[in-house]
Parts: sequence; C-alpha cells; structure tokens
Amino acid sequence: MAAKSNKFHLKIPSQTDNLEIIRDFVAKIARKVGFNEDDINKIELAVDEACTNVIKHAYDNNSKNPIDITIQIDYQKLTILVTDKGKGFDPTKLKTPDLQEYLAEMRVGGLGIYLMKNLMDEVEINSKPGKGNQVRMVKYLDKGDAPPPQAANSS
Amino acid sequence: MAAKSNKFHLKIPSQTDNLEIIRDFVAKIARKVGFNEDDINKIELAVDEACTNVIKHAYDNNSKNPIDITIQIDYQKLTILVTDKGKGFDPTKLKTPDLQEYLAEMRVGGLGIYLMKNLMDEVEINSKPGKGNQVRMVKYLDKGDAPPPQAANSS
Amino acid sequence: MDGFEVQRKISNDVVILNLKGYLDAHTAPQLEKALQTCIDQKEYKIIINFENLSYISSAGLGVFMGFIEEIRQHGGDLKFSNMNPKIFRVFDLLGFPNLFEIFDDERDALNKFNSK
Amino acid sequence: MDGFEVQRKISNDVVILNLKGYLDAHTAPQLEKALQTCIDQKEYKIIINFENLSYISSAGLGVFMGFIEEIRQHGGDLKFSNMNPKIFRVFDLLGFPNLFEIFDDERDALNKFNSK
Ligand SMILES: Nc1ncnc2c1ncn2[C@@H]1O[C@H](COP(=O)(O)OP(=O)(O)O)[C@@H](O)[C@H]1O
Ligand SMILES: Nc1ncnc2c1ncn2[C@@H]1O[C@H](COP(=O)(O)OP(=O)(O)O)[C@@H](O)[C@H]1O
Repeated sequence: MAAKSNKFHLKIPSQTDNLEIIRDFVAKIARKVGFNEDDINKIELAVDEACTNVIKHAYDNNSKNPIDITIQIDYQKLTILVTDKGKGFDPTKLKTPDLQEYLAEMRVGGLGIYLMKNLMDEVEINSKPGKGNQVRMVKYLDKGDAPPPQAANSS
Repeated sequence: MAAKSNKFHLKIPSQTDNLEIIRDFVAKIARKVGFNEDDINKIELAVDEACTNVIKHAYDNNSKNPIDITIQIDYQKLTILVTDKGKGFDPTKLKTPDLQEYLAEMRVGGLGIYLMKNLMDEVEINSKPGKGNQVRMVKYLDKGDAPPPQAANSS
Repeated sequence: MDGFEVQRKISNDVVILNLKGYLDAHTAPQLEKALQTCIDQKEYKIIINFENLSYISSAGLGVFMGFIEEIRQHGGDLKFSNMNPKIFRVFDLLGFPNLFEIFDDERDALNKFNSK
Repeated sequence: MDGFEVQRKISNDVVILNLKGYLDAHTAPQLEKALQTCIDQKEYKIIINFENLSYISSAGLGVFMGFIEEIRQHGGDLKFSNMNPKIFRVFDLLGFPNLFEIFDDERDALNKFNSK
C-alpha cells in the first residue's frame, strides 16, 4: 500500500499510564501505512522510550505537562517527533551503555536512547537545556521488506 | 477508579480511514477513566458521528485538513470537543429525523446529530457559517452505573 | 485489510449478505456495492446477517435507507438477522424496527421470505 | 486492570516469576516489588518466565539490572526463560545475553539451578 502524505498530532499528559495509549496509537498508524509487524514493534518501542524519557527526565514523573507527538507520513517514510518543554540535557555527553560497567556501578538506565538508535533508521536529538527537548526519528517503509545485505549474499 | 483532571488532544487528517484510529483512541481513554463497556460504545459512536460529519460536510470528503479532537477529563465528567475549520452550518435548521418521511423523500442521512444527542448526556453545536464548527459532548461517569429511573421504580 | 467484509450466500431466491467487522463511513461504500450488485442482478429478496458485525454507525444505516424503497418497489424486502445488542441499540435509537423486520436468526428471516 | 501481572510459583528453593502482559515504565514498579519481596525473604534463586509477556521496554530491563548484583552476591542468580523473539530482540540489542542466562524452557532453567 502506498502511503499518503499525512500528519498526525497527539498531545497527551506526561504520565506513564498513557504509554499504552501512545504505543497503540503509533502502532495503528504504522500498520495502516503498511509497515510489517516487526517494524511496527520497533517503532512502538522507540516511541515508548522517547516518551518515557519525557515523563521521567523532562518533567520528573507524572506531571500534567503534555508530551507532544507528531507523526508525519511522506510516501516511503515515517517521521516521528517527540517534543517536550522540560529541562533538556546535553546529548553529546551520552555514551554507549556498557552493561558490565553498569553492573559495577550499580547504575540503572541509559538504555533508552541507545535502543531508539538501534530500532529506527534515523534518530536526531535536539536539546535546549532549560527549554526542552525534541527527538526526531525516521523509519523507511521499504527497508523492512528487503532482506538484510548478508542474507542477500548468502542465498 | 477516580478520574484525574487530564487533557488529551488529537489532530488527524480528515479521512474516513482514520475513523477507526479515532474510535480506538477515544475508547481507550474512556476505558481508562472507568466507563463501562456500554458507555464506551456510546462515546465511540458519538465521536465517530461528529468526525464523519467533519469529513463529509465540513471538508467535503478526504481532504488533508485536520479534525481536531480534545478530550478533557474532570473527575466525574468526560468532555469531548470535535472542531473543524470547514464551512459550518445552521444547526437551528436541523429537525428530528422522521424515517417514514425520509423514505418518501428517498433522503439518506440526517441521523448523525440525532444519534449524538441520544448517546451523550450533553451535546452542544457551535457553528459559524464559513468559519467552522465545534461539537461539544459530555458524558458523566456515574450516570451509567445508576439504573434508569423506570427500572429503579419497577423493582 | 479494511476491517470490513461482505460474504454473499444464496438460498433459493434469497440472497444472504453476511457482514463482518466494522461498518462506518469508510467501509459503507463496500456494502453499497454489494447491495447494488443484488439490484443489478434483480435479486430483491435480501437478508442481512449481522452476526459477525462488531460496529455500525449511521453511515452504515444510511446504506439500507438508500436501497429499501427500490427493493420494495420490486416486491422484495431487506430483512435483518442476528444483531447483537450493541448493534441493535443503534437501529433501535433511530426507529429502524418500525421500518425493517429484524429476526433473531437467519433461518427465521428465510422462513418468512419462503412463507410468502 | 494495569495490563501487567506477576504470578509467583515455588519449586524447592527456586522462585519462578511468571510475567504477563506488558512491562513498561508504568508497570515496572510492580516487577520491582515482586523482586524486592524475594530479596526480603532471602530467596535468591529466581527464574523469570516471559512466556506470557507481550511487550518490554528498557524500563523493564532496568529492573533486572537493579537487582542482579545483590542476588549474585548472595550466591543466587536471575535466569530467564520462554522469551518470544520480540522480547528476546530487546534483550539482545542491549547485550543482556552476555550477562544473564536465557533458556528456551522454564524446566531447563530449573535444572540448571538444581544441578549446581
Ligand atoms: N526528554 C529529555 N529531557 C531531559 N533529559 C533527557 C531526556 N531524554 C533523555 N534525557 C537524558 O538522557 C539520559 C539518557 O537517557 P536514556 O538513554 O533514555 O536512559 P535512561 O532514561 O534510562 O537514563 C537520561 O538519563 C537523561 O539525563
Ligand atoms: N461539521 C459540520 N460542518 C458543516 N456542516 C455540518 C457539520 N456537521 C453537520 N453538518 C450539517 O448538518 C446536517 C445533519 O448532520 P447529521 O445529523 O450528522 O446527518 P448527515 O451527516 O447524515 O446528513 C448535515 O447534513 C450537514 O449539512
């Protein structure tokens, strides 16, 4: 199915009990656009991670401030923007999580952004300390259907 | 479950293939707030009718103009606003549908607003010809749980 | 794919349309097409079985309103069967039971056609 | 109601936690509580059975990270079983298979505990 150019916009209170509604909403749009179930799962999880960060970090848990989610469909491309007006952060200070090191430090977390980057085709983080944050994620429709390069070679 | 004060906002292209997403979204919020399945069905249908009108009448089918849906939860009350910037109409000219007359006139339609008014506790239509329309619908959380007056009397 | 389907079945001279999924402004044109096909083939005795329909809006009800006159003018009828309470309520709210015969079971609707 | 549930079962000295539904930032505190109960009761041999879990986010994975050190310091372990491919992918992406033993079946995890 060819995706039409289309924009969906959702504003929803920054509370963990809304994560399920957000995931279902995003999944339904992705399914309608024609993504396979595997890609739908990835998109759902990436959006969950971005929204969980807004709830936990931007607004310090269960505030009534809104999470702003925009989904744009342009032909073969799904673009998702997750925007908050929370405290922001410096994304250049993030490092790839090292689980062994985490264990040693008894640290929990730091996995969300790493997951987003692995699940989506493009991830951009645009943070303004004190003003808020925007995560921009893109998934291409045709990539999921093509076999991965290795599989194509070995067959 | 006590409903918290909460606001949800959805902006979605004015196309019939989005009605299912809209219904699911509204149903999920109504379920979370604590409405019973019967009331959830009524709310879903009332919102579908309001949005179908936006798609068909305000924007003349399948435009990319957005339908704007706001859901506000205040303790025992769910308020839904369905807003468009389409052509508007004069709601005082509406009459209660008479199916026999319809048949005679071979007319189809005019059922949507009548349904909304029967399904919800309050319905207000605010139309500005040439500028757009807003339907405001309210459903109270506790009403659904109490038996209707007749049933209470006869038992 | 669209969440709606019409299955067609024939019993003697009666056509039975089995509706599945949800019937709203998006899927109503599919039902319209199925009914137009009946009319084009001069099949005027029609039963709509709602057993597998999970949702209906006024856009769906409008389709029946749009065809009933023509069907009856040709000596036929549109009879409904197997509505769950959720679907029935919508018909009931709009006064459809005064205009259409609604049967608990497809067989009852069929018998009514055959007994004429 | 919340779409998540932890069922607790005991087999000799091994606690088996059966997860059901979705495990995200909203439901992770429920899992945390169930694991804290084990620790409080000095139950350090724990199997997490994922058979009925349909979704997990990093908030869920973080819970295991938060308990594993303490459990191992007491000579216990946290072993995983019955992950469907969707759940396994999340663990795999984050390198969890290097840190935790993952078994196809609950019985295999149980045997591993008992063979020690
Ligand atoms: N929307 C946001 N607002 C403010 N800070 C954020 C936001 N998103 C992420 N961060 C910061 O980036 C860090 C890494 O995020 P992430 O990789 O998701 O891991 P975690 O949330 O588990 O700490 C967070 O700990 C937080 O400091
Ligand atoms: N959002 C809207 N914008 C413009 N006109 C509207 C809108 N909603 C309703 N109307 C007008 O009100 C009439 C009655 O609406 P309704 O009762 O839903 O029946 P139907 O849509 O089947 O005609 C419509 O035919 C249309 O002229």
